[in-house]
Amino acid sequence: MSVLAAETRPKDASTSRVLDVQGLDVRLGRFHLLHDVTFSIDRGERVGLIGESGSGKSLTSLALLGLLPDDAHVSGSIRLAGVGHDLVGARERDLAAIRGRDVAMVFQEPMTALNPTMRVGDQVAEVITIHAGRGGRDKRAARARAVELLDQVGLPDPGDAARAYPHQLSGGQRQRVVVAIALANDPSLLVCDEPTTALDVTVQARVLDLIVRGVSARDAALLFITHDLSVVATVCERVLVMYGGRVVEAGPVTEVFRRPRHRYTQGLLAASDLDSAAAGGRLPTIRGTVPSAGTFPDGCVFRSRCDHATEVCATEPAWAGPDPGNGFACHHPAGAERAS
Amino acid sequence: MLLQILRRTATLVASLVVSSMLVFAFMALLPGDPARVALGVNASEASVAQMRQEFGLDRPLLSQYVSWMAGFIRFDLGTSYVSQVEIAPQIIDRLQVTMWLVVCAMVLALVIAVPLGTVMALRHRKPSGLVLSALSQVGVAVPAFLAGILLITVFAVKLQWLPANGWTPPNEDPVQFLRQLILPVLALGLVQGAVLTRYVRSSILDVQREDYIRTARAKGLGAGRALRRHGFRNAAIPVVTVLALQLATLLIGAVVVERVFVIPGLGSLLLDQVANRDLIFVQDIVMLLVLAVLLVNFVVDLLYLVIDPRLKVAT
Amino acid sequence: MKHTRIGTAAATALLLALTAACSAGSGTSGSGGTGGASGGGSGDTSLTVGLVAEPVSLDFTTKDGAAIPQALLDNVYETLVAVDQQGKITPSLAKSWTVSEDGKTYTFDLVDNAKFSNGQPFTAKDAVFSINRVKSDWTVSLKAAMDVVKDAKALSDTRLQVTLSQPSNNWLYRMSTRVGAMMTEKAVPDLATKPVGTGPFVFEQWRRGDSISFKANPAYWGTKPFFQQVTLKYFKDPTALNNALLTKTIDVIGTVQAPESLAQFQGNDAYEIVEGTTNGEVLLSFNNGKAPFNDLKVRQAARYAIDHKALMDTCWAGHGTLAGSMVPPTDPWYEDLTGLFPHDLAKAKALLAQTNAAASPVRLRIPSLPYAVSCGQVVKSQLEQAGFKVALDQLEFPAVWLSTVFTDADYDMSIVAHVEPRDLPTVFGDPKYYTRYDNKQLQADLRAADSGTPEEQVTLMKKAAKELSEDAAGDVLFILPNLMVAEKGITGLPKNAITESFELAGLARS
Amino acid sequence: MTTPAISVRDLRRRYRRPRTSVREPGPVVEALKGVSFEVARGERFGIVGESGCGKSTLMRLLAGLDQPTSGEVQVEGRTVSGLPEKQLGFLRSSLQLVFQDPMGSLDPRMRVRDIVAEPLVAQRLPNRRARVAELLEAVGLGPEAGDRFPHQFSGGQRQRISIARALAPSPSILLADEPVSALDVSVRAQVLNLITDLVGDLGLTLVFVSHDLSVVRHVCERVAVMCDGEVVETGATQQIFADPQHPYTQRLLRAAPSMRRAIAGAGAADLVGDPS
Amino acid sequence: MSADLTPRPAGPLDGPTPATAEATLPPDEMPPTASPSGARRRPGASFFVGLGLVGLVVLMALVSFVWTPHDPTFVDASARLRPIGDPDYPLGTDKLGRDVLSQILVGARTTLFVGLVAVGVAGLVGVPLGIVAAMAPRRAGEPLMRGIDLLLAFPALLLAIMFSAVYGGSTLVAMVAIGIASVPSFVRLVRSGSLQVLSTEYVLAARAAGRGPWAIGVHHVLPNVSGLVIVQASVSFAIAVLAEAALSFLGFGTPPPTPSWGRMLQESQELLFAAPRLAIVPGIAIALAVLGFNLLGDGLRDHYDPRMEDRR
Repeated sequence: MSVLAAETRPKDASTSRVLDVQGLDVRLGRFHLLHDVTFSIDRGERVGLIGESGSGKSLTSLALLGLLPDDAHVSGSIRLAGVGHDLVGARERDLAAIRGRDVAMVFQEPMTALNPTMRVGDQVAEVITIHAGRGGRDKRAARARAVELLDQVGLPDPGDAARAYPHQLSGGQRQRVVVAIALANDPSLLVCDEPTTALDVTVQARVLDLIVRGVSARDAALLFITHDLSVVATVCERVLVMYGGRVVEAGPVTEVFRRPRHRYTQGLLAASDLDSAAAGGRLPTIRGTVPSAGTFPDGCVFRSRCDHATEVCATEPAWAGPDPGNGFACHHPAGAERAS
Repeated sequence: MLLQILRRTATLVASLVVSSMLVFAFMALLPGDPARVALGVNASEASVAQMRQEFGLDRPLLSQYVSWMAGFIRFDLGTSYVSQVEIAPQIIDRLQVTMWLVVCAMVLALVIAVPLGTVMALRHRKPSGLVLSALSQVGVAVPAFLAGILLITVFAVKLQWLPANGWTPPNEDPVQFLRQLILPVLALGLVQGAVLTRYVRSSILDVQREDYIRTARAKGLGAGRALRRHGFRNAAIPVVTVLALQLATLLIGAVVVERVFVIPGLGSLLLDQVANRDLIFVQDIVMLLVLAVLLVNFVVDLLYLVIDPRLKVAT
Repeated sequence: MKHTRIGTAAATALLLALTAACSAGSGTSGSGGTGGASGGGSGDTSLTVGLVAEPVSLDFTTKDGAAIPQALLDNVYETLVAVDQQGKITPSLAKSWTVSEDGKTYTFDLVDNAKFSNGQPFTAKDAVFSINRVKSDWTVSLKAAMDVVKDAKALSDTRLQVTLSQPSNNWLYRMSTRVGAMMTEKAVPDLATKPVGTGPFVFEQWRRGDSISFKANPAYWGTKPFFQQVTLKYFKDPTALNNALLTKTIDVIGTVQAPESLAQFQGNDAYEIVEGTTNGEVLLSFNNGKAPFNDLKVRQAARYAIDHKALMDTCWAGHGTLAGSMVPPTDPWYEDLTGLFPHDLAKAKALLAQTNAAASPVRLRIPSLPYAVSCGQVVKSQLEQAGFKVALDQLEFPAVWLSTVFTDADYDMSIVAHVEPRDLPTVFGDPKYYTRYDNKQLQADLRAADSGTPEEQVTLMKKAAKELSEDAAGDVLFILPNLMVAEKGITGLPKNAITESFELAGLARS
Repeated sequence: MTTPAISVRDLRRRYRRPRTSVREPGPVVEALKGVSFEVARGERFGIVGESGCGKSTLMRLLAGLDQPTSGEVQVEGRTVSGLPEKQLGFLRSSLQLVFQDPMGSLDPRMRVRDIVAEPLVAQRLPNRRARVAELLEAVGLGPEAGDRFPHQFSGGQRQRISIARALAPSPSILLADEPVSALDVSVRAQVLNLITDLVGDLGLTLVFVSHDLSVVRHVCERVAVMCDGEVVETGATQQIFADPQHPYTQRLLRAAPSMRRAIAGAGAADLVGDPS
Repeated sequence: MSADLTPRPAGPLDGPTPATAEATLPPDEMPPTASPSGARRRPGASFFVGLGLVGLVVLMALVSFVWTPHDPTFVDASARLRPIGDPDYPLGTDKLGRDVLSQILVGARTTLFVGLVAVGVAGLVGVPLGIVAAMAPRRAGEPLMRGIDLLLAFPALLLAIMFSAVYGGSTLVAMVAIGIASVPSFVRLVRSGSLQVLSTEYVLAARAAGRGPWAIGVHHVLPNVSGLVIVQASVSFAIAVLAEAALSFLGFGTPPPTPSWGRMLQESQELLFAAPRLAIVPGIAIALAVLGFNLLGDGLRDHYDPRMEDRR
């Protein structure tokens, strides 16, 4: 059992908010891919972002790291604790200084996320030296620290592993290396984009465990992006449900998954709840197919597939809830009819 | 690793054997009697026959092949039918000339292609990148000899800055050597550079799409540094292949530029000996070229083992 | 009597892009003399001449090709007798000579102060050795010129006597060519790489594929040459040759290969153009041995169909001489026979109509030489206007053309320049020659011309030339001009190129 | 009828990797180490395992697309293994496949009609046009879908096309290899419903391969758990899920995140936690 | 020159240069135009410029069959070296008095012929071999590929010179040689493309449907590598045109009297100062044709999106 020792850096203690995203809007060419995305994450909080293809969940993660394509039009604001400026519209140099230090990311595909021609240890050490500043660029120290990190993420023989090339490691081991890179500088925010989708169930379990313990030890904020509801439920405390480039529902995991309000969330939960359906019997479904990115209907993005849609759904539903982190945007929310 | 090297060496040897047979068989097909060509038009049949015997042309093909190969392996390339001079030193002299030309041109091509191709890839959707890309396409479309003729017209004949043609060995007159080298190297290098630029561009574009570049940027490397530290080594693999092939094929391919600039290179030597039907000479040159191409490819293969650790199968 | 060579004569400006086998540039570091920019100052005593075809070897006793004597004869090697610009035989190493009454015994008085460049004096013994060696060791076909010699002996160090088996006008003439080159026995082993002669220049270095350089012979017995250093630089490409002169890499274009390009030197004060004539008859040859050109009417139709003036204007930019026969203007038996077959399309069509030659295409198989390619296209176009069907076929020269046309006579028409001096007997006197022309009367006349008095020779040769022209055995398109361009101030360039050599000794810079 | 739909006896498949050392021959990889099981007619049989466990190799052997090193595969009583392609006509009409990748399993250059008709063409079956329309109808696509190309459809629709193709020669056995793994969750239910409906309506035998335990649990009556080239446990689905015997099965079940357990308070650590 | 004859190896080098795909953007988040593979992208500017230039060459060739201002081989001593803009000869005449415009028009045929022969040989030999090499068992496929690699050792120019020497100089012979020299790039490209196709599930499905190897090769592999082949053909076409020019310069190209741009360029050399137009006109023609085919190739590459591995 490895304890991920975090070298806690003095952070702005006045507020526990790590990430604050306000009205994030992304357009690429004629496609409007993200609409008014607003959410925030506090220190030590683990937030899940659920969405199917085209929902804009990966785009959101890239926006957080300032890695959107050059020709994307971004508006809104992304503030990160400890960073004095808005990430939206920031210069590439400033963003580069933040990436890997204040915010780090774990991507989906461990097989291709590492440079095939560079030793694993060097790839870990690199992220340390990049952000070490002029004084701290001691290669040897960085390498030693890299081995230490590889040990912490549970690679057997971390010394040997550091000298290995990526192709010599299995998928799960590679993803551990990626996690080690992400955690190397004790970021205040870790973004994971489908980090275990490509992995086997048993490997997934260990990587999830690793991520959760890694962020807990650092008291870091986690944004965990996935399409798998049960993974979110297992890992996160709070959840954001995205569909068609919007956040359609948000709240504590137990709340949202027990009592979904948005019709999409409701349908999604029903369709994926194989446990409660009769074996071999029919499953509840959402009709139609997920439109491709940027081609969702206006008004309520879900209305083209929603059984409850009426004319009013052609207008954009307002956010119903106490704050952006709690509530939903639906004209005909579930639970309402029960109440009525 | 050792296995990989052995395997490639075996392939190299097999390729050499097969290609030597091809070369020899091809020579046997050449029309025109070498003895007749060597003796001139009015030689009597008797003297032609005598010459054929002297050349060994009357022996069975197999024995001709065997003795040729036996000599070749000892780098005893034999004696020219026509000039009756040892062949090996002549080829070496010409090879030196061509190597100067080709190597300088390739260096120039690289100096042009790597920065330009990178800029074109990084700005592939911006106007500056598109303009450069269009320019490189035009460069690819210009026949090298036309480029040579234009260079001569402008810089030698009109401006009189540099000699129009000729060749002086570097040890004889270094200044004249350099002055004479500039235009042919430009003609060859610019065109090769345009070709290479396209490869560098496409290779870097490919690499830029790789996930590990995204990882590098997520680590906090700027786009340029990410490319330098993680992209170039990977992008180099296909570019090295083209470079090696260009280098090898230019040994003969430079002949057109050699013609324009009156440079006594290997390509010109080959053309002359083909015309002379100096069969053994031609065989030797062609075989050496094939050897050069195969060796270059062999070295490139080994180079890959160094560049790309994935090819070194873990033990 | 067959010692004419074809086409390969670079001395007469033939554009044999591919003939010369240039070999490796020797990496040996010679002493200077690279023929770089000579600047053109009048005090400068080095000269670079741009030429076309590079020798394949320096040994013309075993290697054919005109490039070797072009470089070496009269410069390094000398002969007993020489030929002047008008085609007259003049003294050289032989001060004088006498011929016996029966025309079979020649007695030569030799100069007494000539020395080989290795230091040995030149004596009659060397002359005997040289003459005998032609018969014994030479392998090139030209050696046949010595077949007529029965005996050669040294009467003293300066007196040589040669006895022929039968009288021959031709023999003495041939003694002015490479066959008559005087060599020393000591130098024979290195003929191919180190020529040693008595000439005004000493061979210095051969950079294969590039140039041959000479330096002046300090011990020369005759008038010492002006230039101390001469380089012959070889260019395969006419444009490169021109550029070399324009950029002062060379001082003289020894043979202009592309007459069209003369335009850029004309009217330019920095250059001087020399124009004269050569021995090179550009012959449209017919295969007289088989249909359709075994039919006189077809041959005549072809001759009438050719507009020689227009042809020379288009393919040789109007330079050259129209002769109408196989005799160049510098031969003693020259006659202008252009009037025999004036351009007359109507006659050509009429003659052709009497035959069925127009039914199928005739094969015009030309060697891949620039003049042949360009004249071939004109000839094809002109013949087609007269009703011929012509299939133009370009054969690689020399290898393929030699075996197909020259050896196998597998052709109907060809175009090639016969550049050997006095080559009429070779081309048409031998029925086995590729022209396949068999005319017994002509053959008898030619034999008589060789053995008769010089006057008889002229009369009989004139008769033969006219007979050939009338019989349309071939069509001489034009006589190649001798075209040279030199930097202003270079003097002594020979106007006519009618010998095998490119004589450098008379050149000077004013 | 007692003849099982599929019977597999001691199936082994070895591959030899390219040699990596000068002296030793290439290492041998045993993809299957003696697998035996039977699938009864009309049964919905699941095969569960992680990547590299040999389930893909098993699928290829069942479909006669590869030859076993030893052992035997029988489909409806007839031996499949060891037969040359020419003698496999019966198998091609009785057993069909549905794949995971909704894009990669359809030739992008073929029209949907031709894709669906391919088994009919290959087996020289008649009435192609009518049959294709019928099949498209059956999987919930309009007949006009036949004129279009695969890329004009969404993932779920493409999987329907795949199913239509598999059903074309009226097979009695359907082999489904991770048919819903690449689909969006909201679409997955539609395709699962379609498969179960068709299997029920047509009385097919279904072999369903998946790494997703919940899907297998929902679809299949009986399940085989594979690990490292072996079947470690076979049994009725309910029984295995309720009371796994083999340690690997136990580990697998625990590692799979479940909404219920999560809402009940299970965290990531509980997926790996040592039971001991 | 050389450059023109340098083999362009297939594979990653000829890799696509899509204009819209962006490294950082996850595919399922991309807008539909840029997304699904198999979908053809809207061709870009280079495609249309290339198509226009190639179309021009084809048009000139077609026009030359029915009309040229003059007989392109007719020698007219009275009309030598007319300048551009002459009322009878819009592009002037050469030293033999032949009309340059007519030669350019008919030369377009030669250019197309040259490309078609070279690409035809390379394609007809290379495509089937590539597919066979991919489909054959390793034991047969490997030696085949080694043999193909061996061909790479004979550079195009060398092969063309040797072929011309053996079989006589003609356009056909030279271009067959260029075609043979291009075979390896076709084989390698088609093989790697075929291997990708063969590893897809639709091929597995076809096998399960009962399709034999023949049918799979013809109905699945061939159509799916055709995009790659067309792109490579376009690039090879350009190489062949350049090669013809280089060979003509060396005297191994199109023999007279057939008009050819390469030979026009070669013949114009001696008159470079007297009549530079004679070099400029065919020079521009060659450069535009090569540019056209290269741009067309680039455009098609984007259009076909041959990155089959992108398919998810």
